[in-house]
Amino acid sequence: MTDQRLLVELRTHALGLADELSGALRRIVVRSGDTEIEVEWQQPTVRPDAIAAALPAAAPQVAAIAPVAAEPIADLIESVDENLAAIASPMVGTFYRAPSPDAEPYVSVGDLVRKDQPIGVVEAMKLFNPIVAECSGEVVEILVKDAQPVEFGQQLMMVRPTDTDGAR
Amino acid sequence: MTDQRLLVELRTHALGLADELSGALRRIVVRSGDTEIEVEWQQPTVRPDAIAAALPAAAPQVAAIAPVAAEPIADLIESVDENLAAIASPMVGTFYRAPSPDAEPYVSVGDLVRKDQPIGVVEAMKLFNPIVAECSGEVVEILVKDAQPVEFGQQLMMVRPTDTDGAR
Amino acid sequence: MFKKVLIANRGEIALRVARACRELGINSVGVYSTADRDDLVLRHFDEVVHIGPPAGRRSYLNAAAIIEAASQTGADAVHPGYGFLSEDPDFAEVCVDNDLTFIGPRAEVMGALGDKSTARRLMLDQGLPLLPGSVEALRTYAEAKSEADAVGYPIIIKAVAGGGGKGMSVVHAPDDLETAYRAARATAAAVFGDGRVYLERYVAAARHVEVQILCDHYGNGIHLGTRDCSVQRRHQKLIEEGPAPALSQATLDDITSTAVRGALAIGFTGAGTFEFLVDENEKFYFMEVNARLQVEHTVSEMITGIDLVHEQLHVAAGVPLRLSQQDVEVRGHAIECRVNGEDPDRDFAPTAGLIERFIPPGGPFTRVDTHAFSGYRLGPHYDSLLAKVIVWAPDRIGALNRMERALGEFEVSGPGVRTTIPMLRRVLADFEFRKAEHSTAIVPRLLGN
Amino acid sequence: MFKKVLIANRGEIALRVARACRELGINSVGVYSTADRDDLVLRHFDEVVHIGPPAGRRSYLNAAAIIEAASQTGADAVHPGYGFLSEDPDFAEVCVDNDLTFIGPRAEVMGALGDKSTARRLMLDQGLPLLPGSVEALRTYAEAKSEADAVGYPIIIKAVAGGGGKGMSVVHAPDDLETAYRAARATAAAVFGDGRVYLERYVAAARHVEVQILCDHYGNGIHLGTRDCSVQRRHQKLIEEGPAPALSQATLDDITSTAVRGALAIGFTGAGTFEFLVDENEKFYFMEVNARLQVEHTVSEMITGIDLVHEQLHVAAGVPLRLSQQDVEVRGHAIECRVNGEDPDRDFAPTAGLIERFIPPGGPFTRVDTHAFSGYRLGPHYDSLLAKVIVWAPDRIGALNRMERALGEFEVSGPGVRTTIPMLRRVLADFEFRKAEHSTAIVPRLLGN
Repeated sequence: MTDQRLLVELRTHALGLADELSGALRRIVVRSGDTEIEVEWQQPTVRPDAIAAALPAAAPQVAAIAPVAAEPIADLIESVDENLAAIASPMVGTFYRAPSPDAEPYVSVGDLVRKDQPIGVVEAMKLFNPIVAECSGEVVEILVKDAQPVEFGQQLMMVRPTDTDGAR
Repeated sequence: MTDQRLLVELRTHALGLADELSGALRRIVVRSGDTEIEVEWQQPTVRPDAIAAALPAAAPQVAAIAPVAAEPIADLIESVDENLAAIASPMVGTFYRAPSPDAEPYVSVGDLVRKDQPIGVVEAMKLFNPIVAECSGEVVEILVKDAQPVEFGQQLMMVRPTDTDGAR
Repeated sequence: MFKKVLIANRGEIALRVARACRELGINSVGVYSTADRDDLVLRHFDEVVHIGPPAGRRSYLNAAAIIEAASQTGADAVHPGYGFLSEDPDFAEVCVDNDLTFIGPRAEVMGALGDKSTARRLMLDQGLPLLPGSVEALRTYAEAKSEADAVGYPIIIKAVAGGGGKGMSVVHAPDDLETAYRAARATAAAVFGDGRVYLERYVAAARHVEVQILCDHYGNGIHLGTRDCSVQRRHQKLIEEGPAPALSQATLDDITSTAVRGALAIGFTGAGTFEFLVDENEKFYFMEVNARLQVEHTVSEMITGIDLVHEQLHVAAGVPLRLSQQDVEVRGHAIECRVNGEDPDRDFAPTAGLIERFIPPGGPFTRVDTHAFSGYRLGPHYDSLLAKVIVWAPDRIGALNRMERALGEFEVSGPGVRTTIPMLRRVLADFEFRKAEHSTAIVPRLLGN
Repeated sequence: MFKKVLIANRGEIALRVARACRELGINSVGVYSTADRDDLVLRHFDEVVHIGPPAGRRSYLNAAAIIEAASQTGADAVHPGYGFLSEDPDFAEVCVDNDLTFIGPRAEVMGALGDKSTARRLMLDQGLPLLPGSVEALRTYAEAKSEADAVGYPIIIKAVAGGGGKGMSVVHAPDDLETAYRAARATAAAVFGDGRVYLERYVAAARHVEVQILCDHYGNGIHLGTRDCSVQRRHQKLIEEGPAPALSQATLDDITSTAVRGALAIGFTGAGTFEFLVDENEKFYFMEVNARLQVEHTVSEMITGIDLVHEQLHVAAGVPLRLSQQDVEVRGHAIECRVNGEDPDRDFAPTAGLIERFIPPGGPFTRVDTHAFSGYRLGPHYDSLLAKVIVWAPDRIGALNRMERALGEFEVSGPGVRTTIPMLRRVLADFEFRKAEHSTAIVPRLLGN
């Protein structure tokens, strides 16, 4: 592709992202090889990443692993770029990959899952809540360990959708 | 593509992005290889007019007439636009148009003044300080009354310069 | 003492408790909903847990999420703040079941006090004066009618499970009773899930006076003086002050010792408030107990020099009261104004939007409790309290003048953002209020309704 | 009482005085230089006058402009704040000549106190203890040498016209005396326009303790307790606290009554501070009098509940003291930290720039005096004080913990903006400081110099 074509392409993508992404954007970078478009917005309000940057020594340690909320833009861009969908925890609790300690995990990296197929459970108040895939696809990454505490909204797994029904 | 062409291209894209994107932008970078355009906006900050607009009921009443300081930008634009030069008070005190109560005023509207010609006095601590024209020109407006208290920097008269030596 | 306390709340009160924890060397765990995730309040906690989406019932009212968050972080106690789960005996019980100290009274005491009918019965048994009316819930309209006739009109109907001014109805004449009674029952059933109501004499021009109580687990209880909260709009407090003005020392002594007696009799523990109605002859009547920290606890702190949250944490941890009644010396006068994000031109509807500039007042004897800042986004999900401004002075008029100064310099601005500040300043400037001759009728009078 | 007071200062202290005026129903006139014209501080005054360009000597030190501004606005008194013209007897005299009350001591008293040699002579005559040294100015190097030998090394050379820690020089050995003496004279002549110097014994590990004084025009004087200001960097105070810790009540009583006696003997009127050096045996020595409101007056306000500026305005207006010594009850402990815009990595050089985010601390018993806000531009023209944070608690350790909490939540950020907050937190965490065993040597030790 010529540089000229490429620029038009990048611009289209930048605009498209700005249009489609929700939330207060801070920065969009679209790059291909040496060609790049970067747009940065003025800081309209306090965003989570700004908080993280401003944290003093006695800063909060996020209880579990970095939640989805902490870097929404980066995550979204990544998932758009790589066409991945995240499965997030619908509650605070403890994530388990298998129905019981002795059992095989529901899924492993590389597995193909169907929409609504169980991929793990989150235990909260001694109740086990099944977590299901939101779309059909391939499990490309499992972000939390077995028996790990998770927050509301925390990403558990990344899936590369095989169809478009539930890619987002 | 030549660098020249490329620059035009990049600029077009930068302008297009600025136009099409919503929200308060902070920065746009458009790059292709070694060629790059970066535009950065000033951060929003507290401006004097914003302060004035935000003043509550119990706001300061400026002691004398609105000082030059209160609307610097508007003033500048006006004097640039109309090609007028202001003569401002160099001190807090009382402005007099004439050397004594019975005397004629130093100048009146329509008078032509030469650079350094006295146009009034400001009395402070019982000392009379001559005020002189900063440029030659025609007196088009006298902004303060005789025996009126003035602040530092307060505009006293507007002069339409007849030459360019001291227009500002 | 606790090692780690989870604060099951948001906004200024979560910050208030986090400050106390930090000052006492206790680690704090904050919880937040998605709506609050960008909030700079989160930097005040040592750890934070994202507990749910914006809707209160799925986040700050979500007991399961809060208990799980406490377990995950290894907290040993839960501070409920005010509102949300703070007066929910079931939640207090679940905390205990999960080996967490609930920072508040025991669940059964809280349950008894939350049922106004039980609370009235308990206090009547302890000899506390009640307004003439039905102690127990009314069973039938006929019972309501005969009770109302006996008490004499006007009367007020209240929900047994109510609180915070919700579900009350004033009846001025017998003809209106039946409609009001049935409507009140329906409302109570809808709002509180409990249709029981009771009635008592309605005193239009009374003062709302309350006593701050602090009790430990060893039968010791003290009070931290009185507060007057007569400046209310539809039973929502706008201005609180302490000590209660224009009452004789004898009345103040009587009302405070009555409250302590009542609290100890029912086995109350922790920080709480006994609310009374005081008529123009300084006769006082027990209304209800708030079994939690209150918004206006700051007023008591300013006049006594006692950090109530510090003490609350200590007694909850099983430490005997560190103060005797003689240690509590009320000094000077304090006033609190609630700055809410509300639009007085739209009947005080909550406003939302970006607060571009937020410059709180400062200077001598001026305290501000707020979670807001320049750039804060006031959302539609929770209550509209933006900041509490509290001032102290050696005397009441000095405090009023200082508050007028403080509110005058408070800048809150942004597109569409409106606050209660102008309304508060009207009250402060009111002649009757300055003379402390006002009653709960003051705000309706100023608003012309 | 005054109807209108012109405040001949800027920044937090101008705001401090404006607040007192507003609380007392006095109109205030603010003055500002071009550098401060966009400052939101201006909204705190009832009227404002633009008095000159940024340079201090053409604006806030410009007596003519200030007197003219007072005449224009019809002010009947001038409050000088601290710094700038506050200790200039000529300015006090010009005020009087122009029918303006100067809010401070009479010009001749101020003149006598401003001359350290005269002040020492006056206080010695009143029986106040001085450090061994020359009472009068040294006339020759020979005199300096014999005096220094008599006192014993180390000694400190000070400018007679000095103050605020400027122009002081410590000499550890006889060989260094001549160079130091001549350098000190030259510096004094250059900085103060008066080359006279004196010398006294240098106490490296002493406490800096001062007494807050308030006197009326009728021979009445009281003190508002003590403050310890030992935490200094190059004679600039960083942290002040009150009452002075680790001293016996007998010493506190002795030092305060000595100060009141000295103040009344010289006809002092208004608010002032007597500074003493206290050695490890609790022996104290008179140092100097600050004949004005001080930065750290806030500490005395917090421990006494007295608004010092209110009282200062009253006595200046000719009202007899409204308080007797018995009315002054010192309660609890207060600490002030000075948050300056300075870069610790560049030897505490003042920093300038846009403060993008400024979120001062709040909550219980926490006071902030500041003229800054989010969007404030810290300029290079004036001193670097950004905010004073003052906290109170029932005891010293509680106050230290509260201050640590308050500084921890204080957000000041912007490109290139650095503050003293990290340094202040280091002092607060210092073991010696927490035990109140520190002296003026603490900051040099922490900075490793």
